[in-house]
Amino acid sequence: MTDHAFLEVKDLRVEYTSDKQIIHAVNGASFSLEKGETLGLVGETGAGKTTIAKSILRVLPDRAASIRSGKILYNGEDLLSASEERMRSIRGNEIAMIFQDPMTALNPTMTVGYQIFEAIMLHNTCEKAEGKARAEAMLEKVGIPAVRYHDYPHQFSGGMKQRVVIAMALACNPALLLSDEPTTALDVTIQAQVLDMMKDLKTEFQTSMIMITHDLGIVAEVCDKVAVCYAGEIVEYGTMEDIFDNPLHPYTVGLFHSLPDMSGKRNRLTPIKGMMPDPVSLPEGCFFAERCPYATEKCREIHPQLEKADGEHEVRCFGKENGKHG
Amino acid sequence: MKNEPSNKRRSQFSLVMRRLPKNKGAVVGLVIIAMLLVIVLFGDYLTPYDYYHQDYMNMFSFPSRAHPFGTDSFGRDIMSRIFYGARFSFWVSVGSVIISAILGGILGTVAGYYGGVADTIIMRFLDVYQSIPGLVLCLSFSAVFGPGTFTTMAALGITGIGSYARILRGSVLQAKGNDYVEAARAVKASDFHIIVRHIIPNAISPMIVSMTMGVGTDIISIATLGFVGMGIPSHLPEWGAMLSEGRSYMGIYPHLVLIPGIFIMITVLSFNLFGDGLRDAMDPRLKD
Amino acid sequence: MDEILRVEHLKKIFNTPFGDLHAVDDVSFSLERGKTLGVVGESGCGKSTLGRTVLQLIKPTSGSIRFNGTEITDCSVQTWKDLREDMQIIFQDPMSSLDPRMAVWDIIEEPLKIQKKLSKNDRYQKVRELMDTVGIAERIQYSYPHELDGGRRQRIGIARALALEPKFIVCDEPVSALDVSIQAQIINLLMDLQKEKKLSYMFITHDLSVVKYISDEIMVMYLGQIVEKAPSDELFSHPVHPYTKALLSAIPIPDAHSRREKIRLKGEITSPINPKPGCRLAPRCQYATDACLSPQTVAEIKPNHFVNCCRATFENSGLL
Amino acid sequence: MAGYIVKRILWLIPITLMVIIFVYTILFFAPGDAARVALGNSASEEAIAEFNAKYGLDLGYFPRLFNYIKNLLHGDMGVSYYTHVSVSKQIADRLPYTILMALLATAFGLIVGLPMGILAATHQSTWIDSLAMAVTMFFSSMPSFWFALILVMIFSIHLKILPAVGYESWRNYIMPVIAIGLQLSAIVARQSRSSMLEVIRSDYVTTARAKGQKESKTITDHVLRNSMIPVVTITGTALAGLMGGALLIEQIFSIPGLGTYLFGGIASNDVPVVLGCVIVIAMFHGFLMLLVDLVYTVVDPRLKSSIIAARARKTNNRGVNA
Repeated sequence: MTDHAFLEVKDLRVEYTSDKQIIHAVNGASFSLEKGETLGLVGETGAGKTTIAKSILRVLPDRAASIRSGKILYNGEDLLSASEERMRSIRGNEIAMIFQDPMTALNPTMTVGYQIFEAIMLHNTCEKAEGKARAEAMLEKVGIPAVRYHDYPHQFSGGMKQRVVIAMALACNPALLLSDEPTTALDVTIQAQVLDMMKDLKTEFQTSMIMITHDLGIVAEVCDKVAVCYAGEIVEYGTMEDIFDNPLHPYTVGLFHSLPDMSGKRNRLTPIKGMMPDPVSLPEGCFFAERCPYATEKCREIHPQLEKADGEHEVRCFGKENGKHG
Repeated sequence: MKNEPSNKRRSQFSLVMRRLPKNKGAVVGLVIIAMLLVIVLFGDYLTPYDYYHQDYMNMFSFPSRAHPFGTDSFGRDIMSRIFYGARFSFWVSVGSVIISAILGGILGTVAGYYGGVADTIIMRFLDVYQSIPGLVLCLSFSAVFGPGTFTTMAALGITGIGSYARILRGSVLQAKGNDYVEAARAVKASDFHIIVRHIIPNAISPMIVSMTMGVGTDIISIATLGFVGMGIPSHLPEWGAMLSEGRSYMGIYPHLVLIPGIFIMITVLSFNLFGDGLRDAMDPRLKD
Repeated sequence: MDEILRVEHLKKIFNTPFGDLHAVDDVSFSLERGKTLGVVGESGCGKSTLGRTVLQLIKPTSGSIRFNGTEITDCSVQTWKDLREDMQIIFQDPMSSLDPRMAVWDIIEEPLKIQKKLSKNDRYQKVRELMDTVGIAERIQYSYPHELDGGRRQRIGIARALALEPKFIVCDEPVSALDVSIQAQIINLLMDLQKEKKLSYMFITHDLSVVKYISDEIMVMYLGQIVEKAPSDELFSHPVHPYTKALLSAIPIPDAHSRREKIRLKGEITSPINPKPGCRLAPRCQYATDACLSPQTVAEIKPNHFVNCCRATFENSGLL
Repeated sequence: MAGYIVKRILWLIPITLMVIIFVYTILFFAPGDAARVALGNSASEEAIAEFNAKYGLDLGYFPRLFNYIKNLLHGDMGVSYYTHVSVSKQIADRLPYTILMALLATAFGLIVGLPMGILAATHQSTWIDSLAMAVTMFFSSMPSFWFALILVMIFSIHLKILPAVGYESWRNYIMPVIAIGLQLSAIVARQSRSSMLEVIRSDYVTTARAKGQKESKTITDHVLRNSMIPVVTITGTALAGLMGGALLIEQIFSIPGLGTYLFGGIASNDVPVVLGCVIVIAMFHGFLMLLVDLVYTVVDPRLKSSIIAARARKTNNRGVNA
């Protein structure tokens, strides 16, 4: 192992301002990723997953969002202090992103081929003909015949569009791929096709990946590491086996209990009570204390830190030292 | 983000009213409209002269203490005439917009809600109607109805139904596609109930905005008619007619043209500003 | 057997500029009182249209729907009005299904106002009660839908559906738009209500894990047709139709050690416009043979287990 | 596509026919005796009867309409009751001025308005945006005929650098074009700003940034084209409106366009003149709306594919953007 991680996010804080209200979207998120790994960033709507990914690429909306503090170290280089020009050479080239909704992620007035071609030409100095040939090759790679280069996005189905988006993201063979719920908008059978393809391509291109999802099933299928996101921070981090076999944080445990069991009998679901705290006014103590069945006075007063449980497994909960669960 | 849930009943109107003051343009617009309304309602008491009083000793006088806006070629006090003209422009434009909006609104709602044959007929009719120049319609209707304030209002109103019908049809179609309409049908609500309780409240915002701005447009139309000597009876002062009269002397007495024009512009501006602010305040995507 | 709903040979064909869209094509099923029928399928399979056609929110092209023994496709307006109260719907998108210009209280009260059976006071009591039942706090009664989160919105939608005390509710993807933890709350609520009020559900969803949990019987739809129908446990333990199998193996299982055989379909859903006779899955099915190109018949391979696939009979007899 | 265009053009025939019937009907029932206006109040009963017989005014509603349409099919729009000049010749003489002015004003509106809108959108919430919005709000509220008078006052009367009236030289068109065009530019600027802001928020623009595209290229390649549909709509509508002649501007600058001719016709109940103008204007309106729809399909390939269902869509679009 080298002295620095491939990607390290340290104490990232992002705020949105809307109508004089400050929305605390990301509150000190930290995690790291080794080369070749896939990290699952799991959490519910509003947990700050997408904001974290957009912060890495620095494509947050200029006016509304601001990165308050933190470091994003990519091969040791802090992306948050890099020049805009340096960022442009990284975006799409070294780090690429796949957005959630393929219906809106493609420019409706440009041929799909050109949109891939554009990505290639931005980061390579090659002849146009070669760029086009490479774009066509990318299309074939994701299972779309190259003859459809000149078709427009609306001529494709949702699954095909997402394939185009993936082709575009992988066009410059990025070292890191940020996938923001890439299959949420797709039907299950299509989702299965796309996930299979992504796994194959990831192996072929040796890409590291951050997979943002709310679906624990997808995490089990594609991820090596998992970071559970809640109210803008990481509450639990570990290998996939750590999280699935030995979840420590009450929120992670609650998530598993909320899922209908596919194999066993029909037991009554045990949902997590209540809702995520309002990101405008976060509580002082643990963000999950309100909904936590084990919460104590301490949990409501002091904000817990992410601490090592065993091996790589980390958890942000006093419960571990209290010995109440886990 | 999320508002602290309120235990008090708040109407949609109050929500708009709470947002509106945050928009500077809308506030400016509203203040001007309020001042205009004062002129419209109490104009007679605000000037010492009658609009028809001719003072041959004081023809073409520039703005002065006695005549703040000066006098015209007959020595009539321009301020009095402007104030009188405001009354005409204001009521006729507001009235015509209401007529357009009601007639156009009914057409648009029927076309959008019922669709099918009704929609086809109404839209084909509008295709025909809107390819006829507004001036032709308006002047012909004026001719049919005969001269007068109310007939001018009606002529302008009938001329303007096309755009309102199209606007409301569009937003009715949008509202109709929502599941809450299905839900209302599932509890056996009548079409009338659905239109009145669900469709109209959700489709009306763009219409209200364009009605507000439509008042401005109609004020310009009235001035255009006045300029060519139509609309209001010629002995009464009207802003467009005043412009037209003043035009011959504008090289020497520019105030004859400047003052009516400025009034037209400020009035139109105020309605546009207010409408623009309303559009933002009524945008359902914005949370307060 | 106490049957609340029986649908026979139901068809809904939409005329589009591109041809006839067979949204629901010859669908037959029945539902017992107090039970839940799950309807599963991917987008475009006609499951939502089926739900709305059963409620007569969309007029069927042909076929029969008997509700509580009464034929409702051609009954008089008055009988229909009486029956309509017994059939309600809960929608997928709690944002689009709640009128953004109405406060929570008004949304729940509306059905009662239209029904005109209760006095103002009784109505007040009833709305209170409904809010209690679905767990909406009194302090949000005058909030507007956009001020609330998805879970609460869906509770309001449920309260509205319950207002007229229906016997049968079509749940059109009621939890798909919700986060898992909220989803579980709503599912529990729906199941409690069913027990308490003896409700029958037609539960439409694309999410197999949810449907397994909530349904007594499951019906799998593909391009307007039922491809397989069986009791819940039977369907999950012995799926027969290739589409059902593919659907089941496509669900990502949240288990670190799950290893399954994967059955993948080729390509994407074909068009339901002017479909050819024969199995509609054939172009995507890895087992497709010439036999699949001729019209298929539904076979009952086990009691209550119906399959619409020419292979099914072979497979079941152990030939495959 | 060609079939679609032919169909749309053929549609113009029934539309124009309906327009004729509609306008004819209103004029028929409008009070006003053409003969009295033409011959004066002192005219004898015989003279009036002769006048009415000459122009077929003594016939009923249907025969007159039928005659008019029959003549029209032979390419004859009739003659004015008063000047006795052929309507089609008058229109042919005047049309070039109207078209010239309309095109120049529209061009001016786009050339000034588009950059202003783009600048405002790309500098959202800065002083540039506020200034542009204030200026455009101001101009869009200004009646163009009043602005024309102000221009005349400044440039013709005081500075004496531009001719106040006339239509021979290009210098005659500077003030009319600015007077009309400035208001249009304000509308174009506001519309393009708001639709660009909508597009800038969309996912595919973020995608373009995430590809490493430069901000300026993102705007030109991804934002502009996608935000142009509403701008095309209002430009087309405005141009169609101007084809009817800008009455007051023509009056102020003494330009012999369609507007003054039409107005004269209405004012004196000169039916052939009014119908002639209305037909020409309705045809232009129809062609321009077709052109707008064709431009849509160039701007947005989605619309081209759905051209079969174009009718419903077209009316939707217009309804929303009107």
